[in-house]
Amino acid sequence: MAAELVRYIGDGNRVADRQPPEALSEKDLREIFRWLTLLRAFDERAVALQRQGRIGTYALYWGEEATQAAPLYACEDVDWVFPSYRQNAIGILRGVSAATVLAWWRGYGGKHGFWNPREHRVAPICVPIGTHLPHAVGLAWAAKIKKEPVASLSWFGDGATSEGDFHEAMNFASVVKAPTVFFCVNNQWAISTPIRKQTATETLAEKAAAYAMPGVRVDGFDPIACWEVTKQALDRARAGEGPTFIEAYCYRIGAHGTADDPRLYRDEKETEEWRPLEPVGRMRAYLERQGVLQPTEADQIFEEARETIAQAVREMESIDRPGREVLFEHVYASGRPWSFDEGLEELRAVSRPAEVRPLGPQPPEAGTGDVEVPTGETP
Amino acid sequence: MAAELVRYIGDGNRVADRQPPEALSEKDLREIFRWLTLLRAFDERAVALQRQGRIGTYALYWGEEATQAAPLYACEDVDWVFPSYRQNAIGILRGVSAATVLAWWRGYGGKHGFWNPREHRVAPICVPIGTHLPHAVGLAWAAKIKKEPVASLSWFGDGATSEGDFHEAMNFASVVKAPTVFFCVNNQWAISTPIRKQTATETLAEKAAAYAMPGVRVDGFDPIACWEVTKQALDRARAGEGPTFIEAYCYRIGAHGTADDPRLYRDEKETEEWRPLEPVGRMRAYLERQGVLQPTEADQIFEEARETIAQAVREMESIDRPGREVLFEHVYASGRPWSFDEGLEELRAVSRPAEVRPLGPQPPEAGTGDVEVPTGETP
Amino acid sequence: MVEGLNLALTQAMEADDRVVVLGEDVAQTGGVFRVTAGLLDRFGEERIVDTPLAEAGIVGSAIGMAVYGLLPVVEIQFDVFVYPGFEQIVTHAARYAWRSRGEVPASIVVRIPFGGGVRAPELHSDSPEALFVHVPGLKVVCPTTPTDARDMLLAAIFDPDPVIFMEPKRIYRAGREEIPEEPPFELANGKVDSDLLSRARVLRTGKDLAMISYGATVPLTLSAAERLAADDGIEATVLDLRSLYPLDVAAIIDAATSCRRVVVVHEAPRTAGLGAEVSSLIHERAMLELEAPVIRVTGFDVPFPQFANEDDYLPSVARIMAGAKRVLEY
Amino acid sequence: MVEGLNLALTQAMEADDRVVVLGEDVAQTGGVFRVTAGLLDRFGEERIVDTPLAEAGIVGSAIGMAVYGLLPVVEIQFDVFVYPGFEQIVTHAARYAWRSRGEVPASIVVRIPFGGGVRAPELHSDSPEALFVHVPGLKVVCPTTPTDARDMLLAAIFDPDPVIFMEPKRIYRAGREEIPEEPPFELANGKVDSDLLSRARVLRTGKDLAMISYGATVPLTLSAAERLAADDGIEATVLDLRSLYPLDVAAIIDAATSCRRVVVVHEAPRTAGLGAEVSSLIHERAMLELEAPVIRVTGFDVPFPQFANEDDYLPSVARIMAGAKRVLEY
Ligand SMILES: Cc1ncc(C[n+]2csc(CCOP(=O)(O)OP(=O)(O)O)c2C)c(N)n1
Ligand SMILES: Cc1ncc(C[n+]2csc(CCOP(=O)(O)OP(=O)(O)O)c2C)c(N)n1
Ligand SMILES: [Mg+2]
Ligand SMILES: [Mg+2]
Repeated sequence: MAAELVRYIGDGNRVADRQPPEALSEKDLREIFRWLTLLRAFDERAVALQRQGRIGTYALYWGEEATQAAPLYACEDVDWVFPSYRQNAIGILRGVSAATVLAWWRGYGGKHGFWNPREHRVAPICVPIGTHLPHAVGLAWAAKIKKEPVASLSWFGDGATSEGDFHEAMNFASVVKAPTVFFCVNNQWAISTPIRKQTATETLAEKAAAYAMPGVRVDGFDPIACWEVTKQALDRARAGEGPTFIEAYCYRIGAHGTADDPRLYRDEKETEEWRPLEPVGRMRAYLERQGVLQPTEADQIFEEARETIAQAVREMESIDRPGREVLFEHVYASGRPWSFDEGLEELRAVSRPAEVRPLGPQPPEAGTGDVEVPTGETP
Repeated sequence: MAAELVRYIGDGNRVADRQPPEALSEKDLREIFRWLTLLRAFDERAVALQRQGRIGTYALYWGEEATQAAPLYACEDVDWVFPSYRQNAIGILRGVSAATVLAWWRGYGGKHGFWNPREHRVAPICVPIGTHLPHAVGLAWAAKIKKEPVASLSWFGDGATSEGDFHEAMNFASVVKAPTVFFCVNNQWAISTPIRKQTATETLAEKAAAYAMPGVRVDGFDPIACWEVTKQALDRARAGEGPTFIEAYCYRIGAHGTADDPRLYRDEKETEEWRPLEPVGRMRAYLERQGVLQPTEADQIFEEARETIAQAVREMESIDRPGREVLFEHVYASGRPWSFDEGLEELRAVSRPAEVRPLGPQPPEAGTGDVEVPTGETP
Repeated sequence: MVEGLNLALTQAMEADDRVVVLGEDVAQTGGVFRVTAGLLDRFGEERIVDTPLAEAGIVGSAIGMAVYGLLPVVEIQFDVFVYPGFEQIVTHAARYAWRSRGEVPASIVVRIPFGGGVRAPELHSDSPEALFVHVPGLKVVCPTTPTDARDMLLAAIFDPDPVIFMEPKRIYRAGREEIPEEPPFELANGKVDSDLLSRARVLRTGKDLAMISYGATVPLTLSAAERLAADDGIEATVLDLRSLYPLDVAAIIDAATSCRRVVVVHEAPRTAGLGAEVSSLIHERAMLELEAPVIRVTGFDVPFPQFANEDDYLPSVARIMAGAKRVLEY
Repeated sequence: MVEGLNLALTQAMEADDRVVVLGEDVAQTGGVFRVTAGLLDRFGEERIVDTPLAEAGIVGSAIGMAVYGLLPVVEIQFDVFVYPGFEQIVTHAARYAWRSRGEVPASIVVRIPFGGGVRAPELHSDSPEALFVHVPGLKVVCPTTPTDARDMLLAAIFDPDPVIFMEPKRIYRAGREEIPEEPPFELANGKVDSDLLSRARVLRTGKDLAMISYGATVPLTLSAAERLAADDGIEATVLDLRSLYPLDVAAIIDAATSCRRVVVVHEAPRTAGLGAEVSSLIHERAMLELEAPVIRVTGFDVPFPQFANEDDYLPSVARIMAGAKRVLEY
């Protein structure tokens, strides 16, 4: 029943390495590694910024870099990707400014916190679980109607498979043979809810059977394996054979978000057993074993990544908080309804509330969710 | 992949009959037949009433009697059933007055058109597709929590399997091991939409795999087979082994509803090929072959059924159209908000619009849906 | 009205191959109400699609198509059945422009045949328009004549923003009229006449009373106005809102101030319905010019009744006149 | 307020084993806002359940449990996430009593932490209450103090009808106070004190101005009232609506007529919001007793902004005072 787990990278010990696929040149392998380090550098820096109160609640993805960088690397430039909040920084690998993503977490809107999806073929960050999957299907379906060789890929978690939108998207995609890839990051947790409370199936890949869709399982901590299964799925999609469901099996090593304290609901000993499998160090060791990368090179790539992000942080902090008019911007593409001018007038008639500091770190006992728990101070 | 089709009744020719299951006595077999004739008599009479403009649009189920009577017969009296509009008359086999069901189609509300679900363990008719499935799951789950030996069964169509609520209900049921049975009537049509536009899978039973749930396929025109698979599913549920999905494979021989003209979207030659398989005549022939029923008995059972329904029609027509106050009845169980009295006052201040005649039959070209097409006359 | 809608779809699909139609039973049969009849033969099954039975999937797919650059038109089979797609409309369709620097609006149209009066079974007669009017980022419109239906649907399709297109099914076949073949604006150049999605229409002018309505109650309101004129010599201005968001506040205030007495009529339940918004706008801006408070004649705060009693629920000419009298005699 | 909600759940589950709690992350961790903390240890995982991530499934299951005879309390994790369950609430929870001769109401409570001001990411700050107020068959309430939270939640649980229980998350930890241990009514005999789900509360009395609000803007409205008294000697009556459906029309009209000037304050977008209903009710019933039209101070007709600008969106003490001045100087 359960498809076996596709894996390339061994443990440099009992589990042997597999040679990288033909199609991946050494240059490709180094580039994928560079992408991993960029995502890692962004994530670690963002957590620090939140602790310092310089951005708001942040959904970290430490350890999930392979499930993000590798599938994207398998995409053509014309392909669209649809991230959830967990893949919030994916755009930086498609030319979105890291400062823009950080500004989004700082609570900035308008042109500061959002990007133009068409420019990068990266959809906006999706917050309501699973609701972006029908968009990825519709986009791929549209490309099919236009007979253009464009595919789409959506990321979502194990918990998302419980939502009705997941089901409807999977069904639509298989019925119309939409060229799309469902990339499910099974990190085994939905906030505090473990996978066994989410589904009765042993694996998530099994669910693809309900749609006569191939269901693939891959080691979510293995960038090469994630690249390969995605590449095959995209080739299949472009060949007109329809969608594929990929379950990237891994573990949520970090907290759900900076407001979450996993000690409340899981034994962190288990987490520590998974930590050594995290993809960035594992990829580095693999590439060194393969002789594709020298230790010094690797350090340097890391350095560059950290510098790129440091630069983005400076940029982000150089942005002034958007003015009040931002409330009324871009709500309608066709123009502003009359109530907007009245609203702005009402606002301008009063002095503006003081600058907002995102709330700082909070006591573990306070909450486990998406936001810092309100202090109750009213603006 | 596709489970084979459970069948008992042959064609009295090349396909041989199977002996009825031990557990079904001759009395049981006769009673199931009687239930089939009651449903048939109701349905045929209701269609006639609609043609005469004595009730409104009606969703006929001609040919689906086996998928209704047999599963209900497999239920214990304490078990709850959740019908869709297609199983609208199922209550008459659980003590609901047929006049009440006909009054519902006549557009009557309050105590005339609705029954007390608790009295009969029959949920109200569900109109929005698939939305009653979570209720059946929740009810069974509640019984499990209370440690009471009660199960539930829900009916729905092939089209319903596309809705998110179907997925969420199936997933919840399998995760909490709710004692419930999902009885899917695959009549191969959702109004004008054929099953192949609804799903990419060969069968619907396959979909159960996504929930680690058994998926059974049964001949939906075979009452004995429908009884047996449901009985097994209910025993399994009561044994604490969780839910079962049953696909009753058949064909929608009739129109979707009295406002629908299938000639607009399907070749009725195909329909005629299915018609001989309809369950009532088939069950009768089987029971006669088995020597359980004499032709004269059968005719008499039919006669009684028609008389019961005729009586119900007289009863229904003896009911006066509900008064205006019915608008405000039973909206809240706890009492009436102040606006209700004002509303009634406003109504009483004007003379009442004339008696409503449900719209009569309509030209085929007029529509294919749930309602007679509006004439545009405004009250 | 059905012929106007069908003509708009035909002209839009003819003029621009980005226009596609999605829905349940829309292609093969032309829809439950025949609004999409003939489109399949003319434009093929890639551009008009019988979808699986799943409203969130339909609306969500349409949003994705719009992101790619198409102009999808979704048909919801009946009012109530939009609720499974509500999440997609509120969190995505309404916010995609806002979330994309205004560069990628969810340029979809969601057509919703709504309201009662057609002797339909339970849950086929809701009037959910106020729910959408309260959601920022959407446009909500409601035509009442065949020509408006054609013109406004064309505008909705080519307008970049998501439009909830409310179709009063009760008058689908009422008020037959010649629809000018000529579209109301040049379809090719993509410049929509925005008045079509923002302006009310004055159907009758008088100085004694302003009667404001939209949808299926408009013809009833007109009849009430005629009766008032015939019986009591009361001359009423009758305003068909047409655009429910944004509201044509200028036209509303104009009617209110010139008549000094106002009655608002709609079929939806009263509490937090559109009548409340219209009433508030008028009082906020013109209370001192009113002889009487704005009176609402609406559906009641109850579930839409089974159809044998729907005429008791629906605002009737008699109830509208009674409301008018209350304002006039105040 | 969180401690009041937690106490209500504890007391209800203690008193009646028909009470169960369903939601995402409610059991093991006690919920995102810790409202259900401690219930798992006390009542076990059969009565407080971490469900799969699916709101329609959660609300729908709760309805089924209610049909069987339980009293389920559902937690929606954040306002916006109720939309996937909207269909279940509107077509089923709101109509089950009506569809069953009043014999089988969907006796569920849907708890919704709502509104902004907590520096949350996108789509965690909506105020959807008006959507539910417009749906007949539901009760909609919103407490603003710890004791009201406890008392009203107990009433909602034991009330036979479905109750949408709006929790202003911004003031979850504000206004700490001693909550009397004693429940507001005898939990055992199942007779709910219906006033708890239908009556507004007067927080301050004055004769110059009536200020009507609910939810997180209530404390702000009170501060504005105090400032008006201190700065200008204006004495305002402040009304906390508490029950959003049904509205306490008597209390509203009483405040309006005794002050003759009214401002309504809420955080939700203005158009077709609750302020419009309150304004309409007042004008319909008491226009002649008003010195000025009712003024609304509300959120704007825009998507709730990213949090760096949420204080620009949210009605502030300054904006409430400006609104008050407009009414006073009219
Ligand atoms: C519709 C909806 N319901 C609830 C939430 C609150 N929420 C945010 S993340 C989350 C868990 C998601 O888990 P999973 O899908 O596994 O993704 P992961 O967070 O593990 O990446 C929940 C319940 C939401 N964002 N959207
Ligand atoms: C949520 C929802 N969407 C659309 C409809 C309109 N509608 C009524 S019946 C039907 C087809 C249902 O097909 P199926 O599930 O196969 O059941 P059948 O009618 O064949 O018994 C549709 C689309 C509805 N009732 N509910
Ligand atoms: Mg997860
Ligand atoms: Mg069917």
